[in-house]
Amino acid sequence: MTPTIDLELILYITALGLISIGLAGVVLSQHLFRMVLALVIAEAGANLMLVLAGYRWDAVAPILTSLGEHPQMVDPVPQAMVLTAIVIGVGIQALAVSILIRIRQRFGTLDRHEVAAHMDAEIAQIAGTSRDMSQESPLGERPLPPLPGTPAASREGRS
Amino acid sequence: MTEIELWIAALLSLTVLSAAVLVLLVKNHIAAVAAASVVSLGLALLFVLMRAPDVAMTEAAIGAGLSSLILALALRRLGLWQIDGVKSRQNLIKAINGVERDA
Amino acid sequence: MNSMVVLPLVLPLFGAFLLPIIMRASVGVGLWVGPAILLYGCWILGNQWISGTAMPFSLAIGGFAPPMGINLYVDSLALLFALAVQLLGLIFWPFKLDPETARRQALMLLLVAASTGLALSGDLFNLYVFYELVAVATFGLISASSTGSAYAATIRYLILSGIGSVLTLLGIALIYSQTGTLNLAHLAQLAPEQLNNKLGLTAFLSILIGVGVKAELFPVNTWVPEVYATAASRVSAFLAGLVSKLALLIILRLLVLIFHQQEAIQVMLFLGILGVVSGELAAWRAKDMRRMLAFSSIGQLGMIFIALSIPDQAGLLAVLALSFHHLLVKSGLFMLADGWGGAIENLRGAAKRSPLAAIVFILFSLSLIGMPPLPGFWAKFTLITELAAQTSPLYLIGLAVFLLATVIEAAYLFRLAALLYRPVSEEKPIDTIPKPAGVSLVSASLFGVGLLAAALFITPVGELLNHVAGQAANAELYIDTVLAGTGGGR
Amino acid sequence: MRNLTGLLFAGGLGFMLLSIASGLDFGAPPMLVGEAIQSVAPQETGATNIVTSVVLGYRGIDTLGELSILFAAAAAAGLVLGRRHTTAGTLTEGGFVLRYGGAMLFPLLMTIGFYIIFHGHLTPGGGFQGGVILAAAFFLPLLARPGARLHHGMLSMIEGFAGSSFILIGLVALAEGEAFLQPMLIQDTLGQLVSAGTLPLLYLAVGLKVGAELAGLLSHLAQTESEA
Repeated sequence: MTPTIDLELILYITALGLISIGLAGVVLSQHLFRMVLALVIAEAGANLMLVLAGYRWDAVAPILTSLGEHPQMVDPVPQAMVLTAIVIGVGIQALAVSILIRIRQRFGTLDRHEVAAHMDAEIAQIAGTSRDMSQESPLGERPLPPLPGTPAASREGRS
Repeated sequence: MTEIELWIAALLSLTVLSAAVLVLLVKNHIAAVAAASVVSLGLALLFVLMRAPDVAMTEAAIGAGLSSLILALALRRLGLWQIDGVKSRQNLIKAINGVERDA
Repeated sequence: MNSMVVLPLVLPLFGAFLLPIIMRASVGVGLWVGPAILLYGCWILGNQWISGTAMPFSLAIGGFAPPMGINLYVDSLALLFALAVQLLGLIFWPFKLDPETARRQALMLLLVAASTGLALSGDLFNLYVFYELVAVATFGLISASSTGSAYAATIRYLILSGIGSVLTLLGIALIYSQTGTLNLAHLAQLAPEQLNNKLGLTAFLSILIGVGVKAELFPVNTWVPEVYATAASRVSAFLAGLVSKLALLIILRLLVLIFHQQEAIQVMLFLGILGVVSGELAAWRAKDMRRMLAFSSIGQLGMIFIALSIPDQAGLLAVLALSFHHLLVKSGLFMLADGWGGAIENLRGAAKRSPLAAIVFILFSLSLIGMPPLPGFWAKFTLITELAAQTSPLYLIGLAVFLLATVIEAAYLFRLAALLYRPVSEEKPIDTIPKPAGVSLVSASLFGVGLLAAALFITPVGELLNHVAGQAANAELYIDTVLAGTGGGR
Repeated sequence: MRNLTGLLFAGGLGFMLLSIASGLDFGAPPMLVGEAIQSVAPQETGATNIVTSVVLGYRGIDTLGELSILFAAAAAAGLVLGRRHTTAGTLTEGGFVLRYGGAMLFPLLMTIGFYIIFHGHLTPGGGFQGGVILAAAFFLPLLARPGARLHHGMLSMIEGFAGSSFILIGLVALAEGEAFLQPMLIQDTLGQLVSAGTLPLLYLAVGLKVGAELAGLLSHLAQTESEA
């Protein structure tokens, strides 16, 4: 029982903790921006998990320092994969926030239920089906009237 | 792996986990973004301890740097860039509006 | 030339990177880049199919022998799917000319490349990368319709597939920490000893949920109706027709090669049954055509999941038959929905405005329900006989649900079909009745012709699919081909 | 209904994580592929940084896929955010320190970025990390002078040519009768700057593409019409 076994345990707990905090955050958040943040956290946890998959406590970093010598090294493959995963994550995150910006402009809110209601109403309107809920305000290109808490001046229509 | 590294790792893990909880709990969006970048930074340091210097560099540059920059820029565009004072003034406005509507 | 198979995967990427530059220089040239690349891809893959070189072969990328490097595994199934990707890419090519054409076409090329990669790749993490590329490209294409609801649908899809990708990564990390490899063939070799436990089951389930986001698996399919209702029809058609099948292909490979646990299969069967029930019931209640098709697609994929829970050759045959049938029919129906997308009531008398579209719709409906001469009957019959042969009670529930679903399908499809031929009320001018656009109608008819051709040549098609299924079900063949066969191409 | 599925999901997740935690065995992982790669990577690719040889050699197509994802994300974000930009006047110009500091930092950041890219096969770092620094170098002037416009045409040129040259390098190997993306021109000078054949070229392509894409993305985000 070396102390390093405890280290792995700590790291596993951190990784699984980040994943569960992140996923719970995604499921439970009411605000879309917060959901994106939670996703970032969960992804970071998954990355840590992946690095852990190749971690050995008695090894050195996978970089040759002197020629001809082969010390025990940490597994390089998961590290390469995590590099890939991190970059993928940031790409998706950038796309997500750009979409959020547009949603905010169109619907004037980022609350998940309100956005879902606006979305349903707009789909129903485009399709021409009868709507279940009565959305008083005109939808589509024009933004909805401001909800409490969002300053009215903060929204301009589509320019 | 020495004893001291173990303690550092434990401390970092604790920081990372509590920052992650903060991301979800804290009201202010700027603080949430800051907490998210703390998570990334802590992870980058953990990656150094785990003998993954490449990953650590990437996580620090992309996770802590670039990603926070993107989120911060997005906060501005989303109109969520509110320092506490401003926010409370808006809460006041909201409250007044609410009162007017009730009346 | 076996090594040419990498080109249909790489050239679309190449084209996508250069397309914005070419478009800036000359729009006339740029418009032809994408179709030319896709045609060339069809030609290469078609040649490969016809020349009939020893079919399952593995192609080491970078010349590194498979367990170390990444390999492409090309068997009849993979080739069939890769060919379908290129063809559908051509059929659904976004020709529309506006300032964003370059971006849209580049995204389409990326989608095609990634889908080809999903069909061919033989490495777990590489599959994940292509899966994410498919996801990002589709996000772009969906939100290209630039309505508020399209953005909202995209963000819902994005968040769900973000959850999916976290779970997939988690599964990959678990598998890697247990076996130390990611190559599917190598994993298949090691799996009986190292993944046949609870951890392996967890890894499979998390990958199943992760990949299930695109395969419209039951709990993670809440994005489907909104996305299909808001995206452009050809995007919906590509997603419902092809991308969902490619996600299924990943699960199929995992089941055949690596995970043989009974629990894994039962969970999948259970989720499939739930998917069928929820999808078909929702489709029955849907009030507009796009959402009806979306829910019906969830139901159909649930049926394929039920079939997938019998992972031997006969089960795979049912999977393939249902998949390719659904590919033809749903793509065609979504193309029809291009003009008929609105509320169902508005379609009263639409047969008068566009008789061809109505006939094509009825053809698709009949096949979807499983009318005897059409391929749909054969596909469903294969599954029913397979399910009836199983002994476990859950399979019998599956069978019952399957039959019930067919009845519901018939109900909502015929309701719509009858509406198409209902006489129009006098005061309503005939011009106001919606009508599919010319191009969409042509491509829908194309799928209809394909369906009829399959009905005419049902025996050779059946034999072909049986052969393909036999190859796909053979795990030893896969292992031998990848790990011994080519020796890495060095 | 949706809350119910959410709860179901959370429950399933908790169960899964519990079963992971109970099933994990702590110890040395079986590095089948990792060890095999470690023993031959320096000879096969000529890189002392084994992570680099995995990223560009053994798993080169992953990296290509990743570049494509970044490209797709940038293109999609461009599609979403459109071409509309704020006019120069709406944002305040940065202060003295920001403006002149930015100007002074630019060459410094460029040098560091390229240094990291070119030493990716020897030391930690490489195309991604260097690319981010290049993006920062280009983005900094934008922070200092919000009115300044990044040259998008130029960026997309760099982006396109860098990405396609990554593929071209791979295709050259294919044309030579080798496999796609096979490392070539490996010198027998392990540990030197010029040792890893085409690997540094690939990393240069990666770095330029990542840098151009991220700079484009950032400027798109910074310059779409402001909300507040």
